[in-house]
Amino acid sequence: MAQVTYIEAINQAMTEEMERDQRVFVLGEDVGKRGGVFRATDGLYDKFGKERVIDAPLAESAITGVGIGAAMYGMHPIAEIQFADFILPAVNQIISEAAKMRYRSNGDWSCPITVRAPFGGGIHGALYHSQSIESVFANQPGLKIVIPSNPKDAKGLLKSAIRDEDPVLFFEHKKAYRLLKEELPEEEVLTPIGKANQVLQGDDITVITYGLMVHYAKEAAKELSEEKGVSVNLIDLRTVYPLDQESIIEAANHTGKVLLITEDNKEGSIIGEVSAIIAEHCLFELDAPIKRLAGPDVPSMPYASTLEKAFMVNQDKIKDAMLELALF
Amino acid sequence: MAQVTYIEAINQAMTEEMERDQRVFVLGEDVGKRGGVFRATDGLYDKFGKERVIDAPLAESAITGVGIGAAMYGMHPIAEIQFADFILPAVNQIISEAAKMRYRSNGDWSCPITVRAPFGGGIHGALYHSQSIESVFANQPGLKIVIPSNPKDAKGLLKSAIRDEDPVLFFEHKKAYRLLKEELPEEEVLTPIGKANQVLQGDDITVITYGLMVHYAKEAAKELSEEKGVSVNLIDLRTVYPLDQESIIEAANHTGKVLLITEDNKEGSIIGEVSAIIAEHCLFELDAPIKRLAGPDVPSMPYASTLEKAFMVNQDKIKDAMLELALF
Amino acid sequence: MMNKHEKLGLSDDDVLEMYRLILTARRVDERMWLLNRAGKIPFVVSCQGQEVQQVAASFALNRDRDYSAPYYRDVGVVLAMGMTVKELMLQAFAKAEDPNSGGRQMPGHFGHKRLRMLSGSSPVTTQVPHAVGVALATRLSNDPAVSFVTLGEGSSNQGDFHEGCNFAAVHKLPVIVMVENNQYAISVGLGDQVACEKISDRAKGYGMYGETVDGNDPFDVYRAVKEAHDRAKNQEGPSLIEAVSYRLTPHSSDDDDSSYRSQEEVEKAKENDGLIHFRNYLKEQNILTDEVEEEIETKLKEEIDEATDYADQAPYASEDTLYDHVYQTKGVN
Amino acid sequence: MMNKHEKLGLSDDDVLEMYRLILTARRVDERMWLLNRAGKIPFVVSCQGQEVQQVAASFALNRDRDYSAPYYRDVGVVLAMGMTVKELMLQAFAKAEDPNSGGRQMPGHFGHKRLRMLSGSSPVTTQVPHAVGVALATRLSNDPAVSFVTLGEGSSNQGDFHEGCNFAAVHKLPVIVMVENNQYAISVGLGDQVACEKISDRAKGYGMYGETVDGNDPFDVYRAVKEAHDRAKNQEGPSLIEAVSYRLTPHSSDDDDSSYRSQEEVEKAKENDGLIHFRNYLKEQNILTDEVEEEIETKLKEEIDEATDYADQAPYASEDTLYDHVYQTKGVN
Ligand SMILES: Cc1ncc(C[n+]2csc(CCOP(=O)(O)OP(=O)(O)O)c2C)c(N)n1
Ligand SMILES: Cc1ncc(C[n+]2csc(CCOP(=O)(O)OP(=O)(O)O)c2C)c(N)n1
Ligand SMILES: [Mg+2]
Ligand SMILES: [Mg+2]
Repeated sequence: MAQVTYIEAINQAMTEEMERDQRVFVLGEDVGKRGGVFRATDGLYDKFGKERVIDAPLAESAITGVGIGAAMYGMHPIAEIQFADFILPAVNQIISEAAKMRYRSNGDWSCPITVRAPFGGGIHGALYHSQSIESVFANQPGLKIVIPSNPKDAKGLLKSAIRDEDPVLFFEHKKAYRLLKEELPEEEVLTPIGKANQVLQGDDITVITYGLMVHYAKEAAKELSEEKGVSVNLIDLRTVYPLDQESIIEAANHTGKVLLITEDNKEGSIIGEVSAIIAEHCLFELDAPIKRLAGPDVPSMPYASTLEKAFMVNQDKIKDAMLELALF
Repeated sequence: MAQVTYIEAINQAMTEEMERDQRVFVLGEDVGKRGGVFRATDGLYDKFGKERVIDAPLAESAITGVGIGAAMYGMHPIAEIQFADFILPAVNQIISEAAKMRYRSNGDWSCPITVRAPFGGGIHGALYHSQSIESVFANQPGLKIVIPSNPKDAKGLLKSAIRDEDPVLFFEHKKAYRLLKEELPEEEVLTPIGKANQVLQGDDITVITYGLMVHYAKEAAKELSEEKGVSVNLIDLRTVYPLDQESIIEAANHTGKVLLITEDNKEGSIIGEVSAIIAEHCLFELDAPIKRLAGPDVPSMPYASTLEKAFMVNQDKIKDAMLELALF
Repeated sequence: MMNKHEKLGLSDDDVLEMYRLILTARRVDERMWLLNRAGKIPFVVSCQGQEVQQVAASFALNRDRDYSAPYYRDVGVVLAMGMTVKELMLQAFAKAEDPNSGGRQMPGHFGHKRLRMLSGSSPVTTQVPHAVGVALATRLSNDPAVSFVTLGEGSSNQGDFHEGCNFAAVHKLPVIVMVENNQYAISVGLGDQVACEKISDRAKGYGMYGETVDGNDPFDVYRAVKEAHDRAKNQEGPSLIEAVSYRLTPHSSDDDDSSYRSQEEVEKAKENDGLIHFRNYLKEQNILTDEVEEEIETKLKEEIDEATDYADQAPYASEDTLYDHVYQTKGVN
Repeated sequence: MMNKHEKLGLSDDDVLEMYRLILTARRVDERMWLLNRAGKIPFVVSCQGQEVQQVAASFALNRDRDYSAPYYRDVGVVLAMGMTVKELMLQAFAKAEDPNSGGRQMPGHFGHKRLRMLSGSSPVTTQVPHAVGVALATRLSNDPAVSFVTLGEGSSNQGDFHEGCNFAAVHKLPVIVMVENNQYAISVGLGDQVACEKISDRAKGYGMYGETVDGNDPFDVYRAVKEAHDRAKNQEGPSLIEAVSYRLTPHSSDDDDSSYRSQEEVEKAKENDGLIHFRNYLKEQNILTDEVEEEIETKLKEEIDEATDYADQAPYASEDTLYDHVYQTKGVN
């Protein structure tokens, strides 16, 4: 069986859902003939035609807002935002409209839209093509925020997001697009939204993270296990809003030592909430302070490779932090 | 000496700074002849003329973006957003532009703008005139977010914000506008940004909050002290981004029991980060789980008074939570 | 006076029904102010001065099929699309039974799925892209419905107006955008909001049809929207219709308009009140006889009284519904 | 051939200098592609096909006083406003000494305070309100400077374009908005971006002056921007100038344009390359003799070689500058 990259998995998810359900269509910048600047929608234009794979004018608030209107009608649109950084002009449509539609209409209307956007750093994207933007939205009940860490989840979660009757922000790590590949099962992959995933079982320390950092954490954990015999309990959040509190609490209790990782700036990131959940529910099980490893609190990742490297959380930094916690 | 309300204090701050510095001007919706829908800019139009008190077209991204441009030129604009809920169309200008200006230009350009907006609930404002919106911005290095809890700080912090050489979001609690009054000192009030304030000294529990909740917490603490002899250490964050870590850590260590309060939805709110800071630095000083009292995780405050009441954190709910923690 | 309605294809019954709805909007609105001043309801945002354009435009639609995305002043639109006086009172009183939001939203935040009326929010102009999205969806679904959206002239300065209109025009979608120009955005007069001569001048920049009509003239509004509706059905793309009238009340019950406009200006505008002109026309045409008028007013008063009592008595949503409808299922998935 | 520049008030020296800058932009850009293909710099976003309009427009400004907010293709603008080839190379190589951002931003993200050139970001069109804000500030400060801002035609569909232009028009501010219409937004051709005939048709909807000019014609661009500059200085408000040309390269070094446009189309556009026409004109006018041309090209090559070497050798910002310039002072206050 062939290896499927993270981006191919995303492409497959869209293709399958568009084949399955006429209500699914794609709109965004350059998603048509060009197949997306990353080529996530490659082939969809030829397969489904320009009516269902729509090159929108360069206007994110309209891309999202038009998608919301179509979703209210009963469609299941997939809106592609070219880079997650450029979702910001659409924040009003996402937070004021999509997230609140069901609630404000007392359940009369709903908004089953999926907004996809590549996020994350380490690809020489500089300040505006590297950001982790999830925390801007991670305080908005009504929204779900999903971030897959591997091809299988990318496919299974995107299919679930498209079918979901509520709005889902789906952030794809652009460095993972071609870096990560794996074989996918023959049968249909559908991964539940709202559930974290235990990537590694272990007893010494619990590491909770999401996105590309899961990959680095897994690699670091393998090395540490071999080199130092440290046993890592690795949790991939997968849905970063609303959080899977049960899995977080269980994992924290299991080891009593917790390392939280994000490539986002530290203050105000997703992992602050994860820490708060643990501090609320597991205090007496903890054997060490809840440690956080994150990007520095500077506006975003600079372009120059020296600075990008200094900014980005990587496998080595993770390994060091893991060891430090294990030795605590 | 006369009692000054929270909103009068804000009006005084703007008046004094506009008198002091020609570079200061105001722009926003209905800030001119009407003096603002809450009347925060009352009298400024008559005093400083329409050139410096500008009724802008109904377009928040322009109000902010034009302010940013003027700030780059060297002015110190005050942009008023009519309700904090309506800042969302301006998120791109605030996060992509204002927050990153200094960093992206390597210190060449700066952006000394103040964006004022009334936030908060309990005033029959329904979903879109009640929100706490600070957490949308509380992950953006380069920005400062200030939320005063009383007239004196409202004045002193707003004056500091206007003078600040970096962009400041200044959220004013609209229920506090006329609810809170106090005498202000004769001399100039300037309150430092970035520093929390110890409102009450106490030894049993530490309560950390901001905005209108400080008022309720203070009242609740008084009652509890009288009724049950509970001694509350009350911290007003005042600047919610970036947080004053030192004061938070010191206060948490002092009592070992911490209650965090926000009227925002719980998950992803400011107090999650506060909790994470404590869990990172004070673990072994803690005698109880870090408790959080917040709004429910539903999109925003409904209009019907039954539902609004059920949503809103109030003095009674705070008192109960304090007592529970004290008894832990 | 010349008969103006027949040549537009409107029967005597049609125009009488239009008038009845216009009057209903006005009387409901007047009642809401009374209720507000009596402390019975906390808030009113008014349609007064805009009812004629609202009802006339709605009559040019296919009210059994088309979608609407009204804005907060559109009492005339929502009545014409099928909302009842009782439902309007339920939303004014914020009661559980209110079909718009179950009392969750402020009055004037309309939405009614059975009537194909999109749920609206407070941030202005977000509904424009939504209406465009509905039109896109109708095309993808081979549904002949047309999408109708309204907004104030002040709101036409928001980015969403620009982006929504442009999207609709590029894709030649069946959308009618009606700007209700009442010459104020709260306290800001037209001249401080825009420098263009007409809001409809913006249409050219999108390559869509644009036209300005007198919002106080039901026939002109009806004609313009009817033509826009025909264009929409014939795949000729969207239209921008500007209906000019005047806001006869303060912005809302929280506003005091004396700080920014003179009483004379308001009084003068009242002379142009389309409702009065329409009434005069119908009287001259002998369609609205004194008897008919009395009957309408009497019935209306009864209906409003009943609706008010009903809404006043109706229960609020109970506390334990606070967590309902955040997601489709409680908890996530 | 008729002398076209004198009647515009441009001397022979002026036009020769314009040509030199246009050529500089082209040659710098060509070098960047070479460096990119050689793996020396990770990214290029190109000015090719737009240099004529960029330099001609800039020459119509007061380059010692006015403010500019260029967009990422504006190598011609930034050169005309005073940025050096060396500085351009420093930003391409992302070195510490780069005055635009010290290597923090991608190439093409210009900004230079001494040159009154506003710092730009990647999200398109945000610079339009900034330029309007600068114009507002100049008025408040009795500064006679004019504010000049550019953007692509695709970017003119963003809300910030609408909101910014409207604000400028309402307040009659001294702003010149130049849309560089190169007929593509990455892969999306003009017809899928807009349905209007001309982008300048949007001006009417703001009540501002609008005009479309041939971006390959330096004289027409110069005249239009000069007139806009006069209007700005005379308190006659903002202008929207659309300069039409063609993007001769792929969108950027990451793009492959063969998937969405034909090689023939590109070749045909190259025949209209304004640089060639301008060169021919100057040759016919005997302003650009073969000697002069050779001298220019030789000097240019030297300058670019030197700048490239310098930038290549220059150090990157050191890691410990990562935390610099988040706020004015480290820590908050
Ligand atoms: C995005 C946003 N900003 C501000 C407001 C506050 N606000 C409510 S109505 C209004 C004026 C609207 O004027 P216009 O569009 O002309 O409509 P009108 O009320 O005159 O019918 C304003 C500023 C809002 N609701 N949404
Ligand atoms: C808000 C935003 N959305 C998307 C992008 C990605 N993007 C960069 S350039 C571009 C096309 C711009 O087209 P146009 O405005 O015509 O300028 P051109 O590149 O043709 O000069 C896009 C979509 C962006 N930079 N900003
Ligand atoms: Mg209006
Ligand atoms: Mg272009």
